[in-house]
Amino acid sequence: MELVLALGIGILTASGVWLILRPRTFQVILGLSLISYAVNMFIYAMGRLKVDAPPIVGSGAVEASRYDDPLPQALVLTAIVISFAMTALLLVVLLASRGITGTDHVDGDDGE
Amino acid sequence: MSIATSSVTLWFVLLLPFVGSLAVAGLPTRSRDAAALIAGAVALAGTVLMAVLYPQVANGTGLQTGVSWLPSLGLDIILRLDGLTWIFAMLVLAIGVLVIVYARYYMSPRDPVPRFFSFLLAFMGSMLALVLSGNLVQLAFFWELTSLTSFLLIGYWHQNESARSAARMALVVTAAGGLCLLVGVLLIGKIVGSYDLDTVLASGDRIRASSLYLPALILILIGAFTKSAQFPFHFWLPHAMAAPTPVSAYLHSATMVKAGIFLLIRLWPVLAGSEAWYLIVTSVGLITLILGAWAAIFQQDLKGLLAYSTISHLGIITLLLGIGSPLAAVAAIFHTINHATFKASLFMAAGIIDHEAGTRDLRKLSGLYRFMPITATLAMVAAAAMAGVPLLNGFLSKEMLLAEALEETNETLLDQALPYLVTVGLIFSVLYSVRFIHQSFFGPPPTKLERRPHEAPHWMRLPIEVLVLACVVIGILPAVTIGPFLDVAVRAALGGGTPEYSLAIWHGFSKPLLLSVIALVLGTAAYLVFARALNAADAVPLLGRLRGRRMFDAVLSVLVSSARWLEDWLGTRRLQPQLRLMVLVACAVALLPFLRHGYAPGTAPRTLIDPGFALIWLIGSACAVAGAWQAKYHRLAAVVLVSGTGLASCIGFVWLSAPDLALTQLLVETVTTVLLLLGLRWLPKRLPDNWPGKRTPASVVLRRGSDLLIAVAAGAGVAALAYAMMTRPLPDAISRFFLERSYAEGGGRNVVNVILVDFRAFDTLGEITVLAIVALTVFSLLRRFRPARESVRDPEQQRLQDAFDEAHAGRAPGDTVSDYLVVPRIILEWVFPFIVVIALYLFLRGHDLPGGGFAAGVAMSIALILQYMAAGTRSVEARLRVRPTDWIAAGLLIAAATGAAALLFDHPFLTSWFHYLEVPLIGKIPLATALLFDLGVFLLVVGATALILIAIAHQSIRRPVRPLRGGEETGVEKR
Amino acid sequence: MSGGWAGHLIIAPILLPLVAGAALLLLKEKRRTAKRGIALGTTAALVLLSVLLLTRVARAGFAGDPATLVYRIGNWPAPFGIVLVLDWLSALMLVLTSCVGLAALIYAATRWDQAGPRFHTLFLFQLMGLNGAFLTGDLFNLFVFFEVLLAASFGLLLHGSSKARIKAALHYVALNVATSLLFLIGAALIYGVTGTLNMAHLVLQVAAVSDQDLPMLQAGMAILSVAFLVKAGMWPLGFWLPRTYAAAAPPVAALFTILSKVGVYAVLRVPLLLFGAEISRTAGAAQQWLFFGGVCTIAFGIIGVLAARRLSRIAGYSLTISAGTLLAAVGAGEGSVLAGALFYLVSSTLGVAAFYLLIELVERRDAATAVGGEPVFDDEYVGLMPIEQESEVGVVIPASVAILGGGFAFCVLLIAGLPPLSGFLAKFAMIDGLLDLRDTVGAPVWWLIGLIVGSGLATLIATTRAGIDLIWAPSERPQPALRVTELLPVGLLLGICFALTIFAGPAMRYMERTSQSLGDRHGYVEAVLGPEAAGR
Amino acid sequence: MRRWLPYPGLALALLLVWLLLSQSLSVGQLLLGSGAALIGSHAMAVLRPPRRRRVRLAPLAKLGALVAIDVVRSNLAVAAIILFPRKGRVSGFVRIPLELTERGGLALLALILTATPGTLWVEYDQRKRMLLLHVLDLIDEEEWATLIKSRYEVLLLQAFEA
Amino acid sequence: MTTLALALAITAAQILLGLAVFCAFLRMAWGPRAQDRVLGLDTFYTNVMLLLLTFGIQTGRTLYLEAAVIIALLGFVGTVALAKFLMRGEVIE
Amino acid sequence: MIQAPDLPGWAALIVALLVLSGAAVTLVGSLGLLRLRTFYERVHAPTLGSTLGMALIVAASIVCFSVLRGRLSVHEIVIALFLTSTAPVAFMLLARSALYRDRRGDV
Ligand code: NA
Ligand code: NA
Repeated sequence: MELVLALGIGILTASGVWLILRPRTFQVILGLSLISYAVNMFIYAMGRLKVDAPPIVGSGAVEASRYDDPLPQALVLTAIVISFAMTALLLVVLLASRGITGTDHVDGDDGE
Repeated sequence: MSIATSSVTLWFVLLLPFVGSLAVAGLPTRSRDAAALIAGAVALAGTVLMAVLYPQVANGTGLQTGVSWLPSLGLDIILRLDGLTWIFAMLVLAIGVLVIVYARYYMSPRDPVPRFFSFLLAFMGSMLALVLSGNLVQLAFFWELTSLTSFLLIGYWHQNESARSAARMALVVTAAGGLCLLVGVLLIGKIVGSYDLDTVLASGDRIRASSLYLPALILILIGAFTKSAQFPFHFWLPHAMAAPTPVSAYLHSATMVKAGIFLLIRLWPVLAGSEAWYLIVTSVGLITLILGAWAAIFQQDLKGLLAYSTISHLGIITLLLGIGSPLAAVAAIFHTINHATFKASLFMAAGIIDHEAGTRDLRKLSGLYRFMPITATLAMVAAAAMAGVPLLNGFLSKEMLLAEALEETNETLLDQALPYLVTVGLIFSVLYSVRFIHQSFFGPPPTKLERRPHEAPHWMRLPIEVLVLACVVIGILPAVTIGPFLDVAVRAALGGGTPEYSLAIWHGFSKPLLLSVIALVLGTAAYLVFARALNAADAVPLLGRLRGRRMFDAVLSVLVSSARWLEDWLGTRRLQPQLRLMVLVACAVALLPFLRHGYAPGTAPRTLIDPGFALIWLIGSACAVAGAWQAKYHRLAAVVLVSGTGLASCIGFVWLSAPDLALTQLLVETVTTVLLLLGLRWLPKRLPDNWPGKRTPASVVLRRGSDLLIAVAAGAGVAALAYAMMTRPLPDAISRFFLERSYAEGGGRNVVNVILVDFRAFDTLGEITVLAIVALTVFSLLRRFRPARESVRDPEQQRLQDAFDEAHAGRAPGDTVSDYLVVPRIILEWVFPFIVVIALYLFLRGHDLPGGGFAAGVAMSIALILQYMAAGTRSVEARLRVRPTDWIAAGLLIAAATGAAALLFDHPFLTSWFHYLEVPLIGKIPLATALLFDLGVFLLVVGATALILIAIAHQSIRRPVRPLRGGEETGVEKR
Repeated sequence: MSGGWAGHLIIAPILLPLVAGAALLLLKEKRRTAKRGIALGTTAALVLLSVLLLTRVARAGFAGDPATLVYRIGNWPAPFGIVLVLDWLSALMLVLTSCVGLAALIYAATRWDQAGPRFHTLFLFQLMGLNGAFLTGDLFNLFVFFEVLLAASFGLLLHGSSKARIKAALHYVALNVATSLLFLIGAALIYGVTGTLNMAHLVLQVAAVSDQDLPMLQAGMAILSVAFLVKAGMWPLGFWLPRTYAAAAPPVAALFTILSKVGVYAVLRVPLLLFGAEISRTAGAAQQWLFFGGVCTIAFGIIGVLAARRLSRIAGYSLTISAGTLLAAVGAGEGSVLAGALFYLVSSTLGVAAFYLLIELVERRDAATAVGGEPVFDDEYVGLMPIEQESEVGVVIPASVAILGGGFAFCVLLIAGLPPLSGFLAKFAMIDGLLDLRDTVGAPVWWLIGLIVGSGLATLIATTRAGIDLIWAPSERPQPALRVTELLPVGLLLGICFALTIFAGPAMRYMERTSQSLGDRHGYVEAVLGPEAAGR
Repeated sequence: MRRWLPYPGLALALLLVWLLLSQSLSVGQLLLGSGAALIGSHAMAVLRPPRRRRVRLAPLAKLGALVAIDVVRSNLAVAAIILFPRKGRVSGFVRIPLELTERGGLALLALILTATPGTLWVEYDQRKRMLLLHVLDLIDEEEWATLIKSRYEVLLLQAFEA
Repeated sequence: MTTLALALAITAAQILLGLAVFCAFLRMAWGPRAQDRVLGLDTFYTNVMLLLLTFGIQTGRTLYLEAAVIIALLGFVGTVALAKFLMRGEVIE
Repeated sequence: MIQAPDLPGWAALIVALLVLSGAAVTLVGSLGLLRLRTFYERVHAPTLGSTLGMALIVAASIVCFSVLRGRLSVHEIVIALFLTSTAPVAFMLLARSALYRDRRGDV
């Protein structure tokens, strides 16, 4: 399972990196989204994998090893929110750039 | 006078010019007299006080006083007054007085004269501080300050281009030298272990023996040579003649250019005496002497001639110092004083000529003697001193120079050739002195002048008279007049190595005298022969092409153009190379540790493959690849595929025990999709084909290939890292704490949520602030948004559909969309309350089960967006007044206030409190401040998400102030 | 937590701007005076606060007591909750931030704050982000505050939107989003290996990492460092910096001078803290890379300064130079060099900030074009009035050229590191320290010294080329209309530098202590986790 | 009553959803759910001010049963089409004039038709009261029209417009 | 024994659903028209939701159903937006 | 992960059958997405999953949790309710858009 997850993270990253190296703004924004997915999963993976062990505890004494590591999950949540915000911002900036320069090239001109 | 009083006096003398400078700067622009008066008083007071201090130095003890400045680095402000500094300080102050008097009459009342005197006083203060420095770093400090103040003085008439460029050149050259000097003295300091001048002067042997000696020497010499206009840094000085003449008289005869000389003298005991010193300093001095003199001959500008002669005479002094014998050093100090007197007076005379004749061109000047006999006489005497005519002070030091040149110092060829070359230089010197006098004062009356010259006002002549008198008196009675002072200075400068010397006029018939006579005769003869040819010269023969300024400009422009080329080559303004570099660097640096230590996956037991998860996750990855493939030409397809990836990762999170993440990601995913689609409306429909009908250029293919490689490398790297980490055992550090305390101390079962709103609520506070900021930014930016011209109009679909409605009987515009949405709209309206309830549900249960303020907020805003999609902006806003900014403010304030409430109980910020309240019938209800905090999160998220989405959506209903040109009429009118 | 209200002062630099900024959102767009008043009051309070905190640190530190103050947010014990750590360096950065912030805000309050909506809130949030980043003692919280300050910087960069700003912002946002992802990867790796996020706890955990986990940790740290270095503007990762800053509105650019130091600060904080010389198996190479990276950055900065056609680009590249200098000084690994570099950090930040403000005054002619002309849409934001129409502050200072020229000259001196301002002392201190390394490090020390000297010269050459003609050349245009409130901030910044020059002794002593404290891992751990954890 | 509780039926449904989600009938959840339902129904009222209207439940119940049977049948039919494609099957659009005008009824009809595999509500022309339906296995247009009108529309008319 | 059988059945069901998702993916990737891709995405959502239900059964936890509820209630929003974009050229008018 | 809750045999059987058949129906529907020729035909296919497929799996879930907890557990009904009322909206909007795109200018 670790291998599958790692593979997927790698593929997502590679696709994202390919996209952020493209010249069109929309490609860049999608690329960053893809890398965000990969990074979120990556952060999660730093707490190692546990299937069916959600960190939702009972009221008694807690056997920590029976639960998935909650901290990376909390970090991913923060990261999700922030990357959503940044995607929104980047989108609006690229719209503004497209409006003011007339092109959707990342450098504001159509030179390839 | 006690030492203490003397110290105070010394400080007073030093600070006086600076204070005066500030005072004068505050005067009104036109107050020439007041400015001159203050400046003169300051300088005079300084001179008098400095003279009063003479007894302190006369007995050889000197005076030292200091304040601590940067003690840890050995930098203190130390004023150190000894014979040498006294004489330099006197030069600075006394000639300062004369120059100020002269300048009062020289400067036009239309100039902002107070500024001039302010700069002059600041320069005077810097120069004083320089010579009085008892610390090498302090010396370098004030050294640069003299460069700066002289820059201001040279650029005083900044309306002239020549003044600006001259000032700049002088600044760049001397400041560069100053920086070298700084490093040089730092090296000396490192050798000695102190920057204190006394310590340094006592460590000559150590310094010369050090391996750092040569670099230090070279750096210090560069500093000295740039300041003293020595070859090859001499070129700035002639251009600095663009300064008002009093500035030239002051800076370029007596003070600033002498700073370099002062430095060489000051450090002579520790730096001189080596072969390197001899070779460098002597040859530079010699070259400067000859070159300067040669160039002076061919000058047509009076001040130019004086400038080159200054260079030449500075060369003489440098040469003397280079020879390295104590006697030569004595001669150097002596000539420094002499040169200051005759050159200052010559500059002033030149200024008077310029004033009266309206030109400084030697070719236009002639026979001025009859108009201004006194000035002419004074100038003649000074020029004679410059030429080395006996009975004048210049003669004495010149004799000493010749004597030292003839002395056999060492075996080098340079030493052998020295007497001859010096004599050649002196011949030139006589030649230009004679030319200066003869061309301006003798001959027929001038014809090319615009006005009739007069004798200058008496007060303007007075400074020249004083200086010329000094030339004569020193020249005739050296031992009585200058003797004691020189002696004190020489002792202070040379310390124990002070030689026996005599200041007599007559040393009998000697070789130096012979050479002197030869120089005088040949020089005069040469003038007689070549006078006419000289007047016709446009450039300096042999050196014509070596125009300093042109070379300086060329060097700078080469510097700038190569910098521009390098900037293009080493840098980039494009985004893609920057991102490429970032990825590459990150890959490379992450690879390094593995190259050294090797890569190995961990040994922890692997989790069994789960086919359901594996399938979905791989499909998600495939979506990513497909999305990347489609993103350029099929944006919508790419959005769809990327959504697929997002969904797959949600499922992954569910599977991997992270239901909170799944929920949040799912909700965010939805909003993001809507967002991207909102954006797509403003992007160009179809991309132009970059290479229509042609094959893609090889360079592009290559770049794509390399990008692919980079992408694969990055992906592989991240995957390898993730795999290696997942297969290692989890370090047991802080997570256990959260699991164990979540319920007992955080009051919640959902540990992730408790972390977010309690353990690490501070992160969440920051995170919602980010969201708030982004929303505000988006809103602000869109308030000034201008879409591209072709996007302003309604989308093509809408125009076609409206046109269709209009064209068909029984239809009204808008029917198509109305029919399209009628049924969905009803359903979506009924869905709205359900989403609201779900949002509330997610919010309330978040502390115990997956959910929470963020998820609830996003769900709520999706409900809102759905209504916007179904009913349109205007229609929704007619019924629903959303004020997102207020929501944002409320959210932030509630969250912050919840955290701050703890402060009232003297608990740290964000300390949580919870309590299970027993209510009859209902049972235990948890009351927790964390819930309040989460409420803030909820409000903010609703506000921010709504603000972003609505701000973008509103772009569609904006109306241009007037119809846009180029936009079609149908496009700008909205229903 | 004891100590009454004074004990809670550490949180105030974060909380105060947050609350004030949020409260400003409740005020309508039209209530400009109230907004200005609140924002200025808050920023001024921040200056007082930060000075208070700095004196607390300095007083305790110089008296020999522990200078580091730790604040446990949420009252959770140290490695588990988030802590704020106030020490020599963070106190210094707080003061610097608030001073530059106040100057920039006073300047903006004359007219620039009207160039777009919600300026004051964004500005205060920017200060909050900066203060948070300087105070936090938690790796992930550092990320969060990085994002806060970045988000605010996006908003401020776009303030008064113009073509140049939007184009620059597109690159800036894209690069920074990518950088943030690197930050996350790096931080996650570090967490994966050590299982903790608290920096002090990390110091202990890093020391205990097994050999087989070491490369993972190093990879994480390397990726994290790349993220920091992008933000610091190191060559070849920092090409965005000069262009972005040049595009920003002047007061924003002035504030951004602090922003450019955050990356360096993070390098000082995280990698240096975790991978200090104590842990020999991890240190050496990284510091060398930092050194050479810094050297290359200075070299590129020099090239850029010389190549620059506009003053604002010169200012941007001098930030590059200053970042490079700091990085190289950090890489040199010598306390006294670092102390000098910190002194340089302070004076160059103040100098460049003042320079950005002055540039606009000097080039005022172009100022009106920044706003973008006639509105196109009926609801478009129109805020910034041309200078002539405004009558609020209307004092046109006579002899403005002379004042501008003087200010300009002082800025140049400060940036180039020439006397009589503090830049010179800083360069002197650095070179002085570097010369002590000549035997241990060898030739590279000379390169660095050469570059430090050369950068000053290059700055001088470039600024005089552009500045002399701009200020001194006679011109047809009328004397620029300046307001006292626009000169005041420049004077404020330069005045601080002047004070730094006069009181160089105590100031340098502070820097030396700061530099020492950065090397004192043990003290840091002890302050945050208590003496037992530190193993004393 | 209306002011305090607009859309009582909706509120009830919302409360039901709440209780279903929380899997509890405790007093606390009842209270919370009622609060949420209240908020939800007010939200709806903001969006669309409630109008007095009666809906008969009996025809709707009958309709529900019919639909359930039809959905299962159509599922099997469509599955067969997918798994065993036969030659000559035609799909196409059918225009059906509707008498039903009540919005709720129309929405319900749209849901039913679309949710039933094999038929798809494409568009409704409000002026002509004409429904455009897509049918996967179109044998006879007329037959489809009568089927829908007699089987569903009648019941809906009874429920909403009587 | 029955538990194992059930486990196998659930796993088999998950594989079937996974294949169903794969079909949806192919439609998303191939198109050919935009509407086909959107339809694929919508199917993706539905199938994934069903997969979550099976996962809930498998683990015996109702915890995971929340995600399914959210998909059921909000999964169509993306499709609505996409469809509206195709029809009208913008999502919100 | 191959696991299942510990159910009595009969319940396990019912759940297994329901789940398998639900999944199968859904798969058939999704297969239709691939096999049907035109877009308008394909729109019908996923309905299988969102109606019968969903119903069967929801039923399985209800049975499973009711047995597990020993009381009627029907909260999956919410899912059925929501999906039935939202999925058709998507389909009808999408189909209409497709129709417009296919017959642009001649609606
Ligand atoms: Na985990
Ligand atoms: Na159907």
